[in-house]
Amino acid sequence: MRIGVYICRVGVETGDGANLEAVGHYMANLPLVESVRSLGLLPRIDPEAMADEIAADELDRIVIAGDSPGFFKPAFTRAMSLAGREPDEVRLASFREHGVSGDGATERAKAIAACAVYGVPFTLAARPMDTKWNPATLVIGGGIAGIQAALEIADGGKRVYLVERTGTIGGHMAMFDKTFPTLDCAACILTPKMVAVGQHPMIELLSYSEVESISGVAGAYRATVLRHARRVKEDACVACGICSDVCPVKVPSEFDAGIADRKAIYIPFPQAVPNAYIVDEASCTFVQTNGQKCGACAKKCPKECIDLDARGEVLQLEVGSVIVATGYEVLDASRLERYGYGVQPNVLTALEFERLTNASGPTGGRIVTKSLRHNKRKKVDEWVLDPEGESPKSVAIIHCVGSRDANYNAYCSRVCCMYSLKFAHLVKEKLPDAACYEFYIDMRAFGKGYEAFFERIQDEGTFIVRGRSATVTDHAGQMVIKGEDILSDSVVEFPVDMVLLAVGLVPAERSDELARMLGVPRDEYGWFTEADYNGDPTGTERGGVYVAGVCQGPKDIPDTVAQASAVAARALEGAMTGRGLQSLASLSLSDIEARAKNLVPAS
Amino acid sequence: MTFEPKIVGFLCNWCSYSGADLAGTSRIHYAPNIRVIRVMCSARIDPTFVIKALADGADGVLVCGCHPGDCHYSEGNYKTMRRMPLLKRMLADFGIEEERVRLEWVSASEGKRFADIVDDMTERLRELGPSPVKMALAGDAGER
Amino acid sequence: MAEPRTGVFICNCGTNIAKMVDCDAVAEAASSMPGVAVSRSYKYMCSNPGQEMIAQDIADHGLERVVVAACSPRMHEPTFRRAAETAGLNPYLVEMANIREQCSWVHDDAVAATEKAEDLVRAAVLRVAHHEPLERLTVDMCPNTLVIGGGIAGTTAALELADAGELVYLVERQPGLGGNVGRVDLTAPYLDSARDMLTDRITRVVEHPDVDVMVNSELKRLDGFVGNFKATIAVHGPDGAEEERQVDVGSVIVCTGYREFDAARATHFGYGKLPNVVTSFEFERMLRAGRIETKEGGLPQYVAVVHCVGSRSEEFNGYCSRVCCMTALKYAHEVKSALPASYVSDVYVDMHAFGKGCEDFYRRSAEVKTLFLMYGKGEHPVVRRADPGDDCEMLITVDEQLSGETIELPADLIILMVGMEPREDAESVAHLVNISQDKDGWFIESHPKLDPVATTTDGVYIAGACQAPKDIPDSVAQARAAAGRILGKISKGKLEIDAMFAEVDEDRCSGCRVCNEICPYSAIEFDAAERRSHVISALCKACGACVATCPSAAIKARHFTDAQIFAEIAGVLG
Amino acid sequence: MAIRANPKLIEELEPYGAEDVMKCYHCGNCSAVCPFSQDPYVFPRKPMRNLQLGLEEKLEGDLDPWLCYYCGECSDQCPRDAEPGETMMSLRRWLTSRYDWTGISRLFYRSWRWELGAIILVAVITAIAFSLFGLSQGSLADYDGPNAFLPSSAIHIFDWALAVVLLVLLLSNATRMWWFTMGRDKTLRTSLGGYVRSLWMLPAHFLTQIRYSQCDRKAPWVTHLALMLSYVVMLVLIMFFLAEMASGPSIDWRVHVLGYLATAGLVVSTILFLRNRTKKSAPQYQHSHESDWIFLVLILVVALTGILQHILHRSGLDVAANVTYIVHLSLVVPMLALEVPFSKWSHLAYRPLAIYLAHVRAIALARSRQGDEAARRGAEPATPLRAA
Repeated sequence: MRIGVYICRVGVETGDGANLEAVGHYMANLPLVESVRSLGLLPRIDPEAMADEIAADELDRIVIAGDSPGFFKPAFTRAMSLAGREPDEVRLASFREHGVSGDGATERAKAIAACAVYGVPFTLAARPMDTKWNPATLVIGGGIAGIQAALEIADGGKRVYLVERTGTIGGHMAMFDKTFPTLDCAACILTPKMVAVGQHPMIELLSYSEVESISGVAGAYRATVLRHARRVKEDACVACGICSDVCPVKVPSEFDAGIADRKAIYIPFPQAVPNAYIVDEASCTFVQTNGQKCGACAKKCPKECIDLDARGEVLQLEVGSVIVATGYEVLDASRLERYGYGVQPNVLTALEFERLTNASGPTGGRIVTKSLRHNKRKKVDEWVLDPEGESPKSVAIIHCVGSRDANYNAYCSRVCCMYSLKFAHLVKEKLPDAACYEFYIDMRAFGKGYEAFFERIQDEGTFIVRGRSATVTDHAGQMVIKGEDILSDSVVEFPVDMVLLAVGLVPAERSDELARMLGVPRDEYGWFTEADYNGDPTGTERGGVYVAGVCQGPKDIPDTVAQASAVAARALEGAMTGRGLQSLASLSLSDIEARAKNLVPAS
Repeated sequence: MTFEPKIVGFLCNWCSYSGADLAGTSRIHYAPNIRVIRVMCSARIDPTFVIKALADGADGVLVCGCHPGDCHYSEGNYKTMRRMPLLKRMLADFGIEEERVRLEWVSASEGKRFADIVDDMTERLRELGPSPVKMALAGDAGER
Repeated sequence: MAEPRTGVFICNCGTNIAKMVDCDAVAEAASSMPGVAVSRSYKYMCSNPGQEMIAQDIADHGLERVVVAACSPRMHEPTFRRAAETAGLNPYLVEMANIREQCSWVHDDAVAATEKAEDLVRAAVLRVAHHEPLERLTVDMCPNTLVIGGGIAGTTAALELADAGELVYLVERQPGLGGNVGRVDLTAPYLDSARDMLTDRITRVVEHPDVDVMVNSELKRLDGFVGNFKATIAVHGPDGAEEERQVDVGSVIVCTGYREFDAARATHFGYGKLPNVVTSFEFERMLRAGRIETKEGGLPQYVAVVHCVGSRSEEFNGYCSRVCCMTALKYAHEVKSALPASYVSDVYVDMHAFGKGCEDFYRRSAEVKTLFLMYGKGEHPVVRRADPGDDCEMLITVDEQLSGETIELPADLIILMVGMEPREDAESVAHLVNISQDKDGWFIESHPKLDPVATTTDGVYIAGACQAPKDIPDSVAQARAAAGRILGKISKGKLEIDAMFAEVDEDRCSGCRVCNEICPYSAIEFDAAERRSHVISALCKACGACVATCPSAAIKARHFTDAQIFAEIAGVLG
Repeated sequence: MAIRANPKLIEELEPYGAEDVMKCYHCGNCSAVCPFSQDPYVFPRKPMRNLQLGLEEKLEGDLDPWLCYYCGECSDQCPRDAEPGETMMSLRRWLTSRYDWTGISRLFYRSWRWELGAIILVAVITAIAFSLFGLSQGSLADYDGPNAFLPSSAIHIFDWALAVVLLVLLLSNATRMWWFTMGRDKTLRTSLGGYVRSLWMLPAHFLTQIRYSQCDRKAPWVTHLALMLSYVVMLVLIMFFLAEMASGPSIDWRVHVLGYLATAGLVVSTILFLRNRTKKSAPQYQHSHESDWIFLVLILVVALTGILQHILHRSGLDVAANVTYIVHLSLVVPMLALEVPFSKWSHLAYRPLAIYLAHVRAIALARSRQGDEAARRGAEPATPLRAA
């Protein structure tokens, strides 16, 4: 058999680092390789000419090597058939797709290339050896993904350490009111799981903690976890709330997305798990003044479980598997000045609206516009949410805020279309007379039951405007939203009382650090890179390190939960058998080469 | 002094009972006239429970379950939804005003809603006065 | 009968309860309630001293029942049950009265609140008298798993379980593994080789000692329940001979996938009439053969890809098939690669480029000058032969939304993106494994958000496109998820069943079978011989729907018996 | 009535600069941010769409590109980097070549070699022609007086001759423009009255370019206006006061002060534009077509040679002055003869004309719409709330 190698590159999202020249030389010396040609960046291949070349070289197999070489495969396949050769004999050495990046990129590229030359799938030849496995699992992130994964593993009778950065588990889902498309209430389906985590004998819940460092190898990782000082004894606190009644400090509540205040000693939300109060050292007078001032809460606590001088502690954990479920944050809407967020009082982000419309939110679920109030203490007029305030007569929802946009996030955030439709429903349900507009580009209702949901929203009388709106401006106290209504081919301006921004998702803060600690690459947008886009969407470069949920890329709750259970499967495998696969990097080029040789199908 | 009705509430464990708890954790005050009995699912609520409650002197019975579509057991609340109207019609034949038996959907995040329902029902029952069953029983007791 | 010796413990919860409820008064009142041997009020019952006090009293006073009036049982019931257990009392003999969340915290009239607290405590005392000691049952969990369908989802699930050392029976109808993915050359959005991915999986499945692959086979019967299924599989030999195999499995994963929409049904596209209108799968074959040609053997100058064929339409399937958009963009790239001189148009409704890397893929297809035309949902493009003199073979008439014009689009080759449909045998499979289908025929998951791979039948899971259209990564994730759920159960060895489940009193049962229908988990079996129904406790989720329904009051909900609840009613009403 | 799409048209447009238009996914952001984009002229998205689909006739009949002043806001905010502003610019170039019946314009825009070649050719011919003429009837040593090398009277006649030719070319092209955009649209119910009543807009917009000032970015308008006014002033001076301009050595303040101002205006504005384009300081300067460079450089050198010639003459160096004069003329002639009818300068005429026609068209449309107003409203997804 005579093999011809063609090295070409797609200019986009290239895995950095591989020395293609070296790879070329290496391939030239592989058995049966007749020719190695480099076609450079984004070559325009003429199949006819290529066919002549192939015929002249009498090639029986073509190997296209590079980042996403598949983009050129059809040209070569056609060339092969034009040359009267076996068109199926075009093999891909997909560098980027199999993790060619960073140091060791060239070696990895060579290995991938070798497999392609031998006609053996890389994933088959490059299957790492297995190794001893510590049955315990570390789950990083206490959102729905982390909760689900932790419960799956713990229900399997295996030890789980669940590390959560904030004072409670629950993540973003706990903030939501309803969940699309079934509109069941997030609390009803989430809180039982949270309670289960809190009471599970096999789960050690480390809330208000962060992973400081991770060392070791697949099956035997050692994690250093910093437990921040909660300053309230977790198991002793009965969440009576006397402490926060006496606390004089008010700061915006994270859980209420800033549309309501909390005290410096607070419980994120009533059903928080662990169900204990927490001192926010950043705003606590006592902490800030090194005990000079205040300390009222500690004096008032009937159970004397507040220790304002408590210090954080450092824990060492030994685990076999690490599950990353750090989720996301939402894009800072003030970056898009044209939508007036932060300037117009009644321009809200999606999360703010979730809290506003939530029965347990600051207005008890009443959708109201902010009203101007005079703050006597500060002596300033400020916009406040008054539960008795006026409800908006018209609401506009803008899709793709910062998503699908070269100037912000080029990617689609996957959930915005549906939650925007959900918002439209909530508005129509609570304010039947209010006009509601959706400004969208493509309505991405792809999931099970989503299309039907979209139709339902249309039937409810929401105006669906095809066209991403451009500006939100103030015309003499009246907000006006302007955009092109493409389907009616005209520029429209609507007076609106409230604008909801469907802000896109961005990776959680500190995920870059975490990626470095774990040695797991991230894509150009900061999402964790999976081991294999199709074949292994929840695995990573590192053996025993798995990713679940949005931290791997935007996705909705069902897909997140599925991924969470999927990573649990991997962790359980290790825990049950006491063995698991090492990192891909543990295999040397020669190992892979040798394996590939043996795997060559006899023909 | 005004008549203070006694209300027996049957709440499903997953949505409504959590909702009632949330009213507590959020310190939302409501009338002390209700006595809550927890069941796993509103579908467990046998019509005889309601009758028994009325017979034992309750002035009203409140039945709460998950919102349609939210049932922890996927469709239990639909059974309740069908069952209650029948029961009410039967009770009506016995001269029991239909306001005395009330079916409501309360989710785990609707603490406020639960409180409002209890207040509202208490108010209505105050206006309605003691349950005829109670009166009848009292009457019997008197004759003996 | 003599009431059992009961201890009542009133928690003050600091002042949380005490400031609105006169705890000592309640304790005092409780002491005179039936059977109460000891009644105390204490600052914090949940604290260690509090728990020790309970344990101590159980020992000292030989308590047979315990009532704790404190916070919500959802918060501390496990705590007090454990406390009782340490003192040797069956945890189910403990009852809580919620006098915090549902009393002291929600009332502002101390007298009324105290009165209410007394009622609640009385209810608990009367109720607990009827409690029975309950044991959590366990049933054996057979570690073997039956996977139905050998596509990408099936093979993935099988490998996941087998790699954990568990035995898997993989049943595939077709002669070979691979399913629909086997018909695809490259995968969107990175145009990686689908064949390599499949070869990898299939090789490993076939060579795996713990996977028993049965091709040309199908499930005939499934008996039993979670952890203890008996599956009957018909294996068709090459010579047409059919042999039956009986296997014991603890769990079943259904990965039967989908079939493509029959393009001929959407007549306006001219499929079957016009020679150069092909389906996506037919086009995949052209790609593989390296012969992207018209039937006449010429090279198409204009190639058009049409989205949503049979999807998102009133007349055919209302739902979105989820993968077609990206596959269509893939074709745009592939045509440009094979035929650089050609012009590619893409006729779509909404571009569903939602997956990771997909929006970039969409952008890139625009950069290689694909012409996108948007038609309205509910409308459809019409294909006709071009007129002589046109430089193309066919014309597609589209009410183009973005221009507001009716556009005639030239085309020599038209690729129809046919949507996904449940397989023709989906209904029979659903019937065999006792799961249900939605209105479109897809299998229904037990909860769309919190349990997307489980079904209402314990031990039976669904993964991949048989649950709803899905791309490869999402199918793989689901397949693993299903494996994960099963591994969790296997790893425990035995299935733990909560002590609260329903029981049928066989003597009272009239065999009317009303309960059989009412149970959402089909946990109630009918014994035809005995003409009695009985509950498979392993499947019962203790909702009690059957109990309330049974006309002959023959069903008992453990821990929520009629007697207990009647007692509670009597209690709250004083 | 179905329109045939032409996927090939985009290839025709690329040489004019429309390289990114296919990237557009129609979010409509550009049309919404543009201050000029209003019913019935919604752009840039709409023309971009017509271009993507290759709806040639629609594009030809489109006035929208001329209503855009390329402030660059749309390109700035475009989520797909589809360069709406540049696309409109390219369309203006393409339209110019479409209006031009000679086909020369198309040649120039598609290949700068042709444009530059033509300029050089015309320049050389002019130089030779005027040299021979000068030598034949005067002396190189004399700038003016009876023996003048290039007597202003003669030049004056030549100027007028050239002017007439240009006018004919421009008018014929303008007529084609009218035909494409108004004339051949049978559905349009225009009235002569409409044309007449709006006639004032032509000079008004020509001289003030007031619309330009409505863009968010004001600076370009000022420079643009300066360049245009200087040019017009210079044109008037030359066409009507050439004698006074050429007279000397004493300075005739009645005309020269204007001359100086105009020259200064030309030099400064062209230099500013050149600087912006080299620095790519704003979106509208990101993509410079060869024709843009040629145009600016040409004007600059014309102005400079003009100044030089003026100074030399005033300093009594008549020979040098005459030689410079030749050079000056050999640049002026191609600038007028080629740039005005066939290249960038033509927008001087097309833009005001387009604004005028657009106005007339809008009136006509409004009238024909009144009839089926109700029906149209019903068809729209939007509501009575829609602000007028």
